[in-house]
Amino acid sequence: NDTNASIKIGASMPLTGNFAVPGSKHLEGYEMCVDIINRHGGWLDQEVELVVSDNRSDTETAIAQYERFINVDKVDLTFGTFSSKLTFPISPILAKYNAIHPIPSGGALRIFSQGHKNLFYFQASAAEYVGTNMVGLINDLVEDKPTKAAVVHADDFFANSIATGLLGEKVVMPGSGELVEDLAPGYIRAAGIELVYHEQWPEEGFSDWLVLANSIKNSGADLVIGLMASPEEATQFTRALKTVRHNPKHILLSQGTQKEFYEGLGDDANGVIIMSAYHPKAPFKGSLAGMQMNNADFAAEYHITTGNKPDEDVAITFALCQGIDQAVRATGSVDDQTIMDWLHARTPEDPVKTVLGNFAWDDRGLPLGKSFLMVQWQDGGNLEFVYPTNEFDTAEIVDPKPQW
Amino acid sequence: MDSRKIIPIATLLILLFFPLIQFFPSVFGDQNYVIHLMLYAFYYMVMTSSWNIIGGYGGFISVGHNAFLCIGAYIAGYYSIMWGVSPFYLILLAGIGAGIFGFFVGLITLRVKGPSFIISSIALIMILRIIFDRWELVGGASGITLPYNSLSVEFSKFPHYYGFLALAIITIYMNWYVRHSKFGLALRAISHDEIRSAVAGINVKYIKVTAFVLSTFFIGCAGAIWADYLTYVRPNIFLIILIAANVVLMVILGGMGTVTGPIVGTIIFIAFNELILSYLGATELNLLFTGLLLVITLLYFPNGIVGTLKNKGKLPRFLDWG
Amino acid sequence: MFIIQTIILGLCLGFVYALMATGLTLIFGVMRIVNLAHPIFILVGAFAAYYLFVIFGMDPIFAIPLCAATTAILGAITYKLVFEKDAGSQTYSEMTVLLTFGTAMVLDGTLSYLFKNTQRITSPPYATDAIFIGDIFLPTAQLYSGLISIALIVGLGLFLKFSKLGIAIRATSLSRVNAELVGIDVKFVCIFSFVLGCALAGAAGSLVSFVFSFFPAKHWEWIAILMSLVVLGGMGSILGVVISAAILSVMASLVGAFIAPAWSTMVFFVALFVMLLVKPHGMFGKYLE
Amino acid sequence: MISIRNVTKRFGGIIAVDDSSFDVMSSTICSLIGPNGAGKSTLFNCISRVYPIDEGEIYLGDTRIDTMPAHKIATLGVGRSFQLTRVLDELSVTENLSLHTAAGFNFHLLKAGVTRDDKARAEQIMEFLNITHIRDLPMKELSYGQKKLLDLGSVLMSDPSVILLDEPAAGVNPRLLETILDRILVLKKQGKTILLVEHNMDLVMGISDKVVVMAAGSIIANGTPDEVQSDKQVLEVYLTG
Amino acid sequence: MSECMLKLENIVAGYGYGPDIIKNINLELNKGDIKCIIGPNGAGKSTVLKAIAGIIIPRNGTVSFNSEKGNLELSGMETYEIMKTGLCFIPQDRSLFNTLTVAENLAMAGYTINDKHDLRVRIDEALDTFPRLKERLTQYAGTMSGGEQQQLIFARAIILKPRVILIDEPSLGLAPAIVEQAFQHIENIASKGVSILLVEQNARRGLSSSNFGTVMDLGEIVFEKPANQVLSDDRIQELYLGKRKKK
Ligand SMILES: Nc1ncnc2c1ncn2[C@@H]1O[C@H](COP(=O)(O)OP(=O)(O)OP(=O)(O)O)[C@@H](O)[C@H]1O
Ligand SMILES: Nc1ncnc2c1ncn2[C@@H]1O[C@H](COP(=O)(O)OP(=O)(O)OP(=O)(O)O)[C@@H](O)[C@H]1O
Ligand SMILES: [Mg+2]
Ligand SMILES: [Mg+2]
Repeated sequence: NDTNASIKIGASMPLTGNFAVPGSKHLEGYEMCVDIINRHGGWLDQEVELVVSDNRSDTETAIAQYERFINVDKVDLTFGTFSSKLTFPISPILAKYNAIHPIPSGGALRIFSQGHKNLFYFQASAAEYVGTNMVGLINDLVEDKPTKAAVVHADDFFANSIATGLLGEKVVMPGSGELVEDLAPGYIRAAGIELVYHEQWPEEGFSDWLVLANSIKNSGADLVIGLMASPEEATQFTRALKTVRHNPKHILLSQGTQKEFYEGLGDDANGVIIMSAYHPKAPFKGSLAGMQMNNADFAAEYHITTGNKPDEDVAITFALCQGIDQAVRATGSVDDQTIMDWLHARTPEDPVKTVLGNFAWDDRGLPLGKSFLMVQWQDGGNLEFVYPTNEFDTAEIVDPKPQW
Repeated sequence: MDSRKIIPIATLLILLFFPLIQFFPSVFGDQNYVIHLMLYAFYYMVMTSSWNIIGGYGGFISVGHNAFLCIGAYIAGYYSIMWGVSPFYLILLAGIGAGIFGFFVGLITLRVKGPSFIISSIALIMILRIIFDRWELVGGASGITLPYNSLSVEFSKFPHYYGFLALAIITIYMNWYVRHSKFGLALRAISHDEIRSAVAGINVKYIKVTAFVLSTFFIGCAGAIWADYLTYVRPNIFLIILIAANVVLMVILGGMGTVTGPIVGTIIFIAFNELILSYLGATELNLLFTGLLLVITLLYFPNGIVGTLKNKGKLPRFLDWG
Repeated sequence: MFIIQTIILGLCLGFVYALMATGLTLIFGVMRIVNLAHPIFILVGAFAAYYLFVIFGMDPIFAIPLCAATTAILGAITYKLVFEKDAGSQTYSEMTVLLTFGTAMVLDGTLSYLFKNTQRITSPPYATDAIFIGDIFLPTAQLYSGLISIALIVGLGLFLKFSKLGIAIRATSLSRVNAELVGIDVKFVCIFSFVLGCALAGAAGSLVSFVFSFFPAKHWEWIAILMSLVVLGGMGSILGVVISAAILSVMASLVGAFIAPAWSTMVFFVALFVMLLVKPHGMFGKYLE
Repeated sequence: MISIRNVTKRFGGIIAVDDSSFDVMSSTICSLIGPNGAGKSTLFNCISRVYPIDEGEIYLGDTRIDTMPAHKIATLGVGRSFQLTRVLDELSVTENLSLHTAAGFNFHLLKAGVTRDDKARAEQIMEFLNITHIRDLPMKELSYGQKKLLDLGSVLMSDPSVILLDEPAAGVNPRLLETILDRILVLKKQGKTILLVEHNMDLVMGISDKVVVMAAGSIIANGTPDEVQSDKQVLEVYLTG
Repeated sequence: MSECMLKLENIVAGYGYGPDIIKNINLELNKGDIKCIIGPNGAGKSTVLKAIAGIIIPRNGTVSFNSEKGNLELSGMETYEIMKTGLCFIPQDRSLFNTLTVAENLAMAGYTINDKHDLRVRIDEALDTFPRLKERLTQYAGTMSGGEQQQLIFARAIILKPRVILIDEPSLGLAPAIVEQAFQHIENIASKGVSILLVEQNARRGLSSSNFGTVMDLGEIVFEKPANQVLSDDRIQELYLGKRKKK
């Protein structure tokens, strides 16, 4: 490479279509990170250029765009995209070209069971294992334990995977039926909670929220777990629960940390518990472009540029970019193989340090020893940490959720 | 020999040997993306040409033809995993499966014409979408994953390239054949007045359904190869309106009811898309421009490029295949 | 109890669907335009309602006239640019499907570009409220929007039936040439009814803004459902659309509650296919040889 | 040749054809006349199965045809023209004609296209009807009379053994009409059976072997032209006001 | 002596971008006149009427119409405007509102009449003229027999009471008795001072009700004479009327 040229990173993001909201935020994280890198001299004395394409939340387009990055734009590195749905199909392509595939969002176990060596997941753990935290919170913090659970979720790759874990189903490769993992008996049953209602809604075009909420009400569940693909679904779902006046002891959601959620619900959001990869107050330490970039620094920086608090969708990609930045600096190279080797060499003792905490990976590319954070909306739009309690300071949980 | 024969034959020869440049990366560089684009174009040519049979000649504008693409892909995907063979061996099976499905769909939807038919074709995609999303046997919403072929990266697209090329040639020939046969004449008659055609002795239902099956057969075949190319079969790859919309747009752009129209339309459309992509990047504006292209073509070239040039008598000879 | 509740929920939604589809069937009836861009006009209305709500705190229900005006103006421009040229040509119906498809893409692209694909929903106080009658509840958002929808549809029906312009609209829908021969200004009637249809879309949009969450690409999800309603009711028949919307929404709710939510939209499409089998021209479709 | 037996056809409350029976002998010209709305065209539509009939039977020779689909009947050699011309708008005049060739009755996928014989035949017919100059025009660009002529041409093209003509003279120039008349007589000589609906009395009375008079769906008279013309009832309902 | 109601000067017209179908048509229609245009199929007769009614726009030439509000230049006006000036066009292809009932069709015919009572009276008058329509008030126009439809169309001219009527083949598909009635009615209307321009293939019948006959061929007017002269002219007989069949 001649020295004047820039280092190119390819990222195909869902900026329109179904995943536009989180997709655009993911892009924000990448852009912010690359900006900071360039402000501080770029990589290897070259400017870093982020080549972005909108894949319209469409698989076929996403595949074509990564092909294009590698073959036409000749990018040096590739960044992953949003959602398991898009990540899964592009993973074999990147594997085939032996290009690094850091994954911001796409935690379905099946992605990591294909035997690819170029994957690095930048969130807590595979979706199937998320249920531990959810049920753990109930077990550890809640006084008056719920006995009947309703699990409802989007027919979405990621949400399905979480549900698989909660309900204790088998994870298999479709078509071949090859068993990836058997998750029986499932976290809910293991905790002695009865499953009274389980339902899926379609990935696109669902609008009968009231009917769904009414069915949950009808089932008498006092623990409602809702796993959704987007914050909007979380908003709709919670609004519907309120409309039908169903008052469970707790509502646990997989989406809803974003400000849109609060906007859509106002104080009705109070008491809703949400799993999140990120929280602005988590005291994680990290670096970027050779300088300190702790979570607090990131939050401050983000506040300066946008006037808002960062949410998880921005933080995840920012963290990912941080990780790669550290690898590039450590190896002095943008060669895929060199960077992958370096990342694989990380251990919990010598991790990559990001705004999402420390990362080291197993063979499959799943992070070692990380768990999701559980946060709760509390009075007046504050998103407070409540679980896990062993890592850093947490706020008191509101238990049970206030009545509507 | 006149240009009408020379140019297509020359083009065909070039296309046959083109991928071989991959053997000389030092001279030509890595042209994987160009090969990708070309096979992508062949893939769409298969769809546009077969769509043209029922849409262009028969006047049944289906914006749900990707349903058959999906069926073909699923058949190939499912059985290739079950039996452990490459989807390439299953092309015919996929085509036949799609054709049989097309037969039953055709029996129902071809009863109506015009807008009702168009809408029923959209509904078809929606129904399949819901069914496949819930069908655990074939992986539900997550779909089926196929293994990558074992060729090295430079040559890994060769099977798909030649597969689609062959399929495209066959469909284009089929298109030409229908255009010049009495079958095609009957089909065009039906598109105008079914009763009048029946009284002329045309078995209206038979012709309609046969044409429909014919067009779904080839699309099913294409689905099999495409499944292998993507290594991934999932409802929301195949069952989105935009694919069918692209097909329809390509045919209209080129000229409905002509033999070369679908080919010309496909090439122009894909080139146009690449152009936007390289100048504007892939953004929301992409959608806007595609829409604009569609509207402008319809308003100013309602007969498509080939059709309009032909009406004006300015169509180059090598494109004038009827 | 549960069944009754489910039926009520379905009905409320049904009338909103009915209003969403009314403009569509009107435009088809008069101009033979299958307006695939109709759902995106609804979205434009919803966006207008959203910003009026967020910026001026205007209640979406009171914003209806403004939203309707917005889409009406947009509709007029679209009509002038896109549809006027070929009105009355032979294959007009088929052509317009594609034209409106293109228009929908253009508008979708523009909306996505302007507003990004963030989902939005307006939250007036009644959005998450409900009126309880014993165990049965009527969700206020759905209730209000359902009632307003009915009122608007009835108003439209009366207008078409009794006003002179309404009659002219109906006549034009039957034959352009003849309408012209009896002295109707067909061009004006066409523009007027297109704009009227778009205004209805805008009105529906402001109701939708607090019933569903929306984003620019949302309209693709509506197209198929609304179109099925139009075909089922018999293309061009307003009464047909209302009845089929009501029945099918109730059935969809029941399916959602007793079978699975994932299957509920299937009701619309399966009903469409069944209708094609038994009565290809819809419930109230007139068909003459 | 054609035998209509107790045919009834209703449209909602209207009885368009009411329990009508009559026969047409082969190689004759039979005319069907009657006031507007008598049910003549409807009867045609029943024979060619544009509409299914409600009651009764229709035979072609010994074959019962009212249960067959329209295209089958056409294949058996029944050709017809339409009163309000139905033509295939976008197809050219030549294409419209070739569609009707006898070979065209087998639209097999693998059969070749339009043959040279077909073309020659089409050419002849266009010459006869004086429409060669518009050979390549799409149908929608023809004048009313030209469409009407082409409709007749299509019937001739398929060379049917039974010909149903619905008002062939309407809108046709009188001079051309004479040539058409001669042609119809030639067809009769060739052994074709012709059933004619026509309001032009000169024409009807001039060439028919038999005249059937319909009114309000029923047959009110049936006989030779002279018999019918002197029938009082016919005079009343049809010929004068 | 009598005033000129409609005057065509050098009218040239054609369809789309196609060739000129009618060339240099000059025609005058006086008050109370019935003028009958005859000619072979495809001569351009209907095209002349369409050009007057504004269905196609003349490429050249002027059409002036003596309306109630004085002399009007019609070429360039929209059809619906022309129809409001007191000119009525009845086309050849029987275009009716097929899916409206007979009653609704009649009401539509009087669309430009604003006085409800007046409209009622006129519709009744039309129904008396065509009693068949009275029986079928609730039937859809599209399902009526060819002749019935023709009557319905004809009723329109009665309702509108225009100053000039353009009729394309009024006798098309009518039973002999009705043909007689139709022409009688045309004569009646004309006797009240309405001018009628008529295209007719049933040339003998058409001419015998008219005072002028115009022969068109290949898009041009071949000649124009009082009707009885046209009828008795041997050359025209041979070229355009055919020899009369003996009963
Ligand atoms: N599709 C239909 N639906 C309802 N009624 C119909 C239909 N077709 C015909 N009719 C009615 O049936 C009767 C017979 O009509 P038909 O067309 O057979 O008359 P006809 O004898 O051919 O008259 P004409 O000489 O005027 O053509 C008429 O009263 C007509 O209104
Ligand atoms: N819509 C059209 N587009 C193009 N050409 C047309 C169109 N309508 C008619 N023509 C052409 O114009 C010529 C004259 O047509 P016109 O209808 O005026 O004939 P006409 O004298 O009324 O004949 P007829 O007695 O058969 O009704 C014909 O040769 C025809 O081909
Ligand atoms: Mg008739
Ligand atoms: Mg004419």
